[in-house]
Amino acid sequence: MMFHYLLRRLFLLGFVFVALTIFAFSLGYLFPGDVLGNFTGLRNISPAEEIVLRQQLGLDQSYWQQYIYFNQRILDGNWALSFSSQQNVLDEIINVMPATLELASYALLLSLIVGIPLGIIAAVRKDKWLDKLISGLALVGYSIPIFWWALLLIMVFSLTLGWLPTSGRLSVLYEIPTMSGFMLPDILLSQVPYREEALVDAIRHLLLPAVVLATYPTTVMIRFTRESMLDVLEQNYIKTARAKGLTRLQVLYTHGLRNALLPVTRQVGLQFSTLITLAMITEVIFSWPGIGSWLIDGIYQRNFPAIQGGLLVVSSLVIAVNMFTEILHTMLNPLARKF
Amino acid sequence: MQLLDIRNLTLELSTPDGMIRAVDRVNLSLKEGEVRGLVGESGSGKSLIAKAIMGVLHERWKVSADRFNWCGQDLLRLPYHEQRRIISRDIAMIYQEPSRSMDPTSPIGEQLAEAIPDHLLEGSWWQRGYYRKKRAIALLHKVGIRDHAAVLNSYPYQLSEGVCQKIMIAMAIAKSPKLLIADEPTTALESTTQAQLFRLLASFNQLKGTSILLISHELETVARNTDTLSVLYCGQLVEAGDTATLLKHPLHPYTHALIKSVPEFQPDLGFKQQLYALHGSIPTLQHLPIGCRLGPRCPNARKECVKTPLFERQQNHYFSCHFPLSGKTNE
Amino acid sequence: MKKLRLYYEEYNKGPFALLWKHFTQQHFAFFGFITLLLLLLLALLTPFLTPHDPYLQNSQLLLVPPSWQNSGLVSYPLGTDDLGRDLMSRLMLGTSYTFGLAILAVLGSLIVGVILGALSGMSKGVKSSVFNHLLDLALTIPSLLLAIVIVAVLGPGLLNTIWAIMLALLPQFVHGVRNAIQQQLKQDYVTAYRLDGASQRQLLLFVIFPNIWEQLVLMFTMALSTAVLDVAALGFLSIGAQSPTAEWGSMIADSLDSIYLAPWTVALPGLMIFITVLAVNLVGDGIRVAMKKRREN
Amino acid sequence: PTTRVHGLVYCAEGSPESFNPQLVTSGTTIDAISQHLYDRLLDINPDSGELIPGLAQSWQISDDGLTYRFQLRQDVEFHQTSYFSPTRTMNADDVQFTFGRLLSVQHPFHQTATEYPYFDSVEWQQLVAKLTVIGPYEIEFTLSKPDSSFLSTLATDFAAILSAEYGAQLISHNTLADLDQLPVGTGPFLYRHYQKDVLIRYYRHPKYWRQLPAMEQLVIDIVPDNTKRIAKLLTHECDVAPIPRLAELSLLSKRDDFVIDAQTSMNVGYWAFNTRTPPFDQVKVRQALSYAINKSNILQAVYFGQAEPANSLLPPTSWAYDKNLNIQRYDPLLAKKLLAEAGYPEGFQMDIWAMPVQRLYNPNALKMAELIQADLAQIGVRAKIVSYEWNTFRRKLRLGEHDSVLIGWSADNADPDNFLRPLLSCAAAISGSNRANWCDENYDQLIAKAVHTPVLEERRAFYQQAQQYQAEQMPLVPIAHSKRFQVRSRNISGVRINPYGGINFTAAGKSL
Amino acid sequence: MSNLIEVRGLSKSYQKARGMFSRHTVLALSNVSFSLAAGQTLAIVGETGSGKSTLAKLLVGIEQPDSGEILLAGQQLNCADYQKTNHLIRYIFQDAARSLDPNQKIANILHDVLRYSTVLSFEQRERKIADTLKLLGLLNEHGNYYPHMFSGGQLQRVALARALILDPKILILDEALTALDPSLRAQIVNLLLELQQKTGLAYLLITNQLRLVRHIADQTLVLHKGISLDYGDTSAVFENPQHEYSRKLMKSIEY
Ligand SMILES: Nc1ncnc2c1ncn2[C@@H]1O[C@H](COP(=O)(O)OP(=O)(O)OP(=O)(O)O)[C@@H](O)[C@H]1O
Ligand SMILES: Nc1ncnc2c1ncn2[C@@H]1O[C@H](COP(=O)(O)OP(=O)(O)OP(=O)(O)O)[C@@H](O)[C@H]1O
Ligand SMILES: [Mg+2]
Ligand SMILES: [Mg+2]
Repeated sequence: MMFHYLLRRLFLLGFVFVALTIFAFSLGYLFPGDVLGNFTGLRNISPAEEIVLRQQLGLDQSYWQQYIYFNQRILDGNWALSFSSQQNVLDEIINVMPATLELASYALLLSLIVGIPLGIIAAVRKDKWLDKLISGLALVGYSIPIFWWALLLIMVFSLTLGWLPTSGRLSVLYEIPTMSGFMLPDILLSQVPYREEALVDAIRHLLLPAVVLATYPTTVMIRFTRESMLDVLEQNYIKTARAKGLTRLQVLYTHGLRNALLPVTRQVGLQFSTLITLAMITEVIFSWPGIGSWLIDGIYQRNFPAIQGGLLVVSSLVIAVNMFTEILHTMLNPLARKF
Repeated sequence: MQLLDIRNLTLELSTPDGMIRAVDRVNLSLKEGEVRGLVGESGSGKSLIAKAIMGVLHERWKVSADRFNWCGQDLLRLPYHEQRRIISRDIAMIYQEPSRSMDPTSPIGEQLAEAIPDHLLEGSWWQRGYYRKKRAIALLHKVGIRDHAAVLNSYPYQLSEGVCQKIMIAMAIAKSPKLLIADEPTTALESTTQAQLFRLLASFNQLKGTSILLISHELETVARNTDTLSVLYCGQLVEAGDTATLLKHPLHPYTHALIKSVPEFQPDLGFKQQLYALHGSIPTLQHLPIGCRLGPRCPNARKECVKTPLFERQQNHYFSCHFPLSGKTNE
Repeated sequence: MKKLRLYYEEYNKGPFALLWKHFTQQHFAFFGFITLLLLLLLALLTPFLTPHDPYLQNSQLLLVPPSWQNSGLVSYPLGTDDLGRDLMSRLMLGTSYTFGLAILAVLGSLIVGVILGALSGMSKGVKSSVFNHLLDLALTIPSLLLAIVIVAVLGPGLLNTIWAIMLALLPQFVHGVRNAIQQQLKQDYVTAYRLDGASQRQLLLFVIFPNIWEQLVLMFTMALSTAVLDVAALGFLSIGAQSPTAEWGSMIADSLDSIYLAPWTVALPGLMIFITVLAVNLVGDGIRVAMKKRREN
Repeated sequence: PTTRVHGLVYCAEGSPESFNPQLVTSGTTIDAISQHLYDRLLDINPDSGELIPGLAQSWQISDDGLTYRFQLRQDVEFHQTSYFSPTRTMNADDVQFTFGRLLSVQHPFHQTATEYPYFDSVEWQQLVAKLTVIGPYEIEFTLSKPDSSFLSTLATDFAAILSAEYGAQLISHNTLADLDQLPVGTGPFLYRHYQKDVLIRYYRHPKYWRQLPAMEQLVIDIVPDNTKRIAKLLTHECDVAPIPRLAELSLLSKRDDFVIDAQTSMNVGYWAFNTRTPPFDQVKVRQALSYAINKSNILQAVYFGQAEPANSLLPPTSWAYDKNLNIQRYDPLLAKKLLAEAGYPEGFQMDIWAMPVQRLYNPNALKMAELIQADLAQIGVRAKIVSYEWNTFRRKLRLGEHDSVLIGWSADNADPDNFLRPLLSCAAAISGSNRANWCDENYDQLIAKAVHTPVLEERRAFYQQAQQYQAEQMPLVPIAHSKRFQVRSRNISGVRINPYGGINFTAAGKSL
Repeated sequence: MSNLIEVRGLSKSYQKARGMFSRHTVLALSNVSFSLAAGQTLAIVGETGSGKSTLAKLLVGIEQPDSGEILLAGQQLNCADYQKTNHLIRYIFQDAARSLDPNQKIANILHDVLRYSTVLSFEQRERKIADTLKLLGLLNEHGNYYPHMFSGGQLQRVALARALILDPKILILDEALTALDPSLRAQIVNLLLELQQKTGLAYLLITNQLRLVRHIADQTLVLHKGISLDYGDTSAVFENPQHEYSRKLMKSIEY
């Protein structure tokens, strides 16, 4: 049964990827400018080169054939060149992706650590002042435009109080060799004499962007967990458990949490797409050198190969995360295993 | 000895449109080893009373009673923890919908084990797990489930309603309660399984002396399986007494109608003959009539019925009606 | 007979009236509703209400602070921006851009979503499931990324990003409508109508839609808050509205340069976005709670 | 806290285009690379504007003004980096290698660059006839005609001396392009690391021939956004930042942990019309547009009063400035009349290209464009504001796709030629720095004559004529000469602004 | 006497997907035959999942049988031709509350029924609705109510009104009486009996309440796992069940 389920998911994944690549492929034609340039990222192609390239890309053949070539290039890692830097887009993405992932994962972690307990507390204390406070704050956080919120925090914590830096991942004076691309592990792995100092500095740099980025998902988590928990607390089996003689905490822990958090795991996956969108804005504001600011630069520069590549990678990532949380959800949830 | 003695239990719910009195001054008592039936139409507050006894009513409900004695102790006046301790030790309940009363995400074994209190287990604490499991298996056998291994490892949705109901019973008897409340234990089941279940309950009553409060809206099932009977209508207790006497000589018009409307109690009713029925319909909680709630439907209602009748007694037979059907039989 | 009627009307209301009653009982939600109405009115009537021309530059009055500050002017209650344009007029005009266009985008998306959702909801089989998976794909592409792709194809501009937002919102509508319809199709009363001889079309129009419109309104509010935030975010990133358009997000971006000298030029547009989104969310939450309450009773 | 004391962060407004000054004209690139990585044969004394010895210890000019002979220092070490280890000190071969690239098509590196914009705009290839190595430390330039600006050109930041040995290594590895990307020079700092749009990291050149720099590390932090640059300064993430927005100077001057350095600077911000596309090929139209804009308004709103209105390309401080130039009036009525005369009584539709970056000469082109847009609307001209990302912007500009553009120029030396030739000459129209694409015989002759006479008075006369002519023809509307500002934390010492562009951190020190 | 309904060898099986590739077949009904004449009541009894509802669905044409035939008043039943079969056979749902659109007033619902399946004018429809409501002991004013304003027994009447407004010959009651309280159930049963007497309506009663069956059904059909075990006059089936399962079932009420 599990095997069938996984097989079906895999099939679905394949289908979605095919659709995605078709979309990405068609962008080569949709983007303004020359198709050849959009597919290769080359500028000022000489007529002689053009003939060779057309041959390679199969531009003289059917769209279907071109699409197959396109996929081959994708799989070979032979992606188009970025218009602005004339480097392989894939390499650039690999360069910037870790920064985004690092920021997003800390933010996600923060939102889970803060959001879920607050949501549970609000549900347990329903209609008490604590619930009203938490729900109110969550609504505010849910409604605040992220870029404005970021500016407010910068104004307060960086410019007025001078506690935290405004941009980047690390003070530029620290030179940390890149290994994983993730800053904190890189610092820990590095041999530089100023390691502790750099670590503190990196955390200070991380603080504001992570808080800003975590705000929305946290509020979503609070609201969702609260709803889910309230739903569960209404259920008959909670009453049964109480009648069995379990204490409130025991009931909450053994029967409440598991049932309430199951839909939350699903929600994490669904939130990921939003998280990436917000990360892009956050990165621009905090000059965080991730894929978001890279893509936004890409649009300013009309860097079509970059946009195409970014679309592929980011969407694949989101799809993969979605799929992963769904499978996780199924593994954890006996009900979802009922096929 | 009186196990449960409740006097004038009132359950109220405050809504934006005012207080709603779902259960209005109900008396209920239960002796040790007694099997009492509680019947009434759907929505008459039977489950509410059961939940009030269990203390698992939602906080929005206001519970008040002149007396709420359990083994001589007034539960309502005990501190919360004490109250919970006593209830969870002595009273168990089987809910209306078995499959919805079990945690869908945890296996049966776990849920059953949870219901076994520590003090009933022998051995030292490190042996608890083992004994707990053993006892869980024994419980399953007791309620007539042979295939314990498969059942312990399955989730509620994998089992049929009948099996779920049996497991509910197993959980309920796990702590050897003094009182077992069975809230419509058979509505979800087929008639063949129903009979089985009642036999099971009866055996507990006889072997262990467990008192049972059997709740149902079907008079015929209750009548067959109980010693005493209380009849509810719209949150008011209309009649209580010995099952046999009550069926034979109902004093309240509602009980009378109830009995007459069931073909089973009318052996000489002709085929396709009209049944006896009260006219009108049951009022909703939002617009209950004042006084006797049966008033508008009652064939012998008079002006006095706008005052709630007192609970009167004729030997062991209680009723609340200004104009009781003076002891005439149904025949 | 008359009497009986009175007796019932006092407490028995139609489903909509009940919903409205439960809704108005929540003060915050009602307050949000009023705010939304005001904003809507503002968006429609801006041309007649602005005290100054929102695009008129006045080099004599650069960065005048709001009137509650010492150096503020009464005729410029919220001050001016770095080109001497009246901030209040611009904010008012911004209502019709940020809020008004967001509403249009959501409405457009909703209409298309309802049509597609109805088509896919009423049909079954492989076609419907392929369609569903394509929607899943569309749902996974982050909305900003989609906007970037569309802007790359069509070029920047407020209108193009409106397309992007519509497209980004579409999948959730189609999904939502489809689910709601399928939920309805399972209901006994729909089968009952079928048995009464209703056609598919009649079923959809007279039975299903009246029963899902609240869900549609709920979806609408949720999408509206996203749309307002998206319009503003895209304006802020200069992908959407281009300066000098008085769109709130791009006003913030424009005024970023003056943030140290004239913080109000950044704070006020942000506050407007915040209030708008908050009001929308309050209404959405209110409807949700009201629906729940109605179901409970 | 070790690193923070020994490193200095300079927040630059943009990324360098190349690491070889020969290939660029942009002030941003020059600021980021020239003075740190390279030395020149001659330097300019920033106070007096005089030429002083650099890598050349001494020099002689022949009487006919055609040959220049330089004697070089012998103790100058090139940088040792991860990609190059020098085996010898600097000598005449390096000088020949450096300038040979510009002059000779046979030079192996000549073809690796498509153009040498600054040298092309001063027509160096025609000017320098021959370059001869006399001895290991002696070299001679032979000119085809006398040119009074020749030495100034050698002292500009563009005339950086490269390593011939490094060139040879690149040839043997066949990685010619690295010459301009992985720099080797003799300057006070050596290249360590560059990440586009993020930062450049320099380390101290331990064998620098002058006084060793005090700082171990110099980081150029690239922050194109003005607001962010100020923010970084305020949070002390930057030690020094150029071009603070003039509006914020008052804010910064209130804080005692910052010092503002100001310097009148040789620059001009202007609005150029693409004179190749109609209707801007008509003088009347150009004049009309110039009368239509309210300059004092712009100066107030964009420069916050920290700039002088420009009548000519030359700033008033220049010795060749024409004081008799008419002051440009704001006269919409006249503008309308002129438009009507030109055949556009109803106005027309046009684009204003506004550069997306902040530069000294124009701190906010978009805002300026909005102001101009509003002004033009008064005379019926409907303007659309266009902006692209900076590199794209310049590429498209070069292709001449614009109607008009708001841009500017910062001079690299004190010579008036440095304004008049690169901005409006025919040669510059080809090399791309002439944004008006204006090519006028008269004008070109005037500035050519000026260069060929060594007599100062005569030169001034020619230059003044050229300015008059430009004011008449109006291929571009000069808007402002802005002051150059720079902000630094108070704990930073030894950093000065150079009026001729470039910034030097050799003497910079930092205390906590 | 001609039979209103004649069912011969009816079978129906469902495909249930199990995972992506495997399916299994549930035989919900196999080879069931019976007939029903005007004025008669046929009760169908059986445990959960025995195919009772499936049978009902086949009869009203919601589902199509795999094999076998259904003759309605001598005519072959055509699936989904509701406008025609409507006037012959009507279906009453188990839960009256859920079979009424919560957003429509009762009068509206009744109007719709007439609009879809008849060609009556508005006035005629009004009159018909008034008549029907009266027949079921409801007031004309009730037409202006929404379903949620009714109590359980009234709702069942409304559902009956909806079915009877088309003057059908047969009524299928799929557990329609199960959820009702005894006092209300008696009311409805009386109503049904009365209608049968007056109009010769035939009922197909699907229920688990054997006592009720005994009281009102002329014939009884015992279903078990889709197979018809016993079929015949009620008294015969009750007194003398042929199959083991039926015997067990009958015994359970005696207990
Ligand atoms: N949480 C609640 N909120 C409002 N009303 C409630 C709530 N719970 C129960 N009620 C009302 O209280 C009344 C009594 O309910 P209860 O569940 O006790 O009925 P019951 O007699 O058990 O009926 P059934 O036979 O259907 O189980 C019902 O009318 C019901 O509508
Ligand atoms: N749409 C369907 N798809 C697949 N299987 C179905 C479907 N409808 C019914 N079945 C199956 O057919 C069998 C008979 O179902 P049916 O609903 O007719 O039983 P029933 O006798 O009405 O039971 P109940 O007393 O619970 O209503 C069951 O095993 C059921 O699982
Ligand atoms: Mg109940
Ligand atoms: Mg059924």
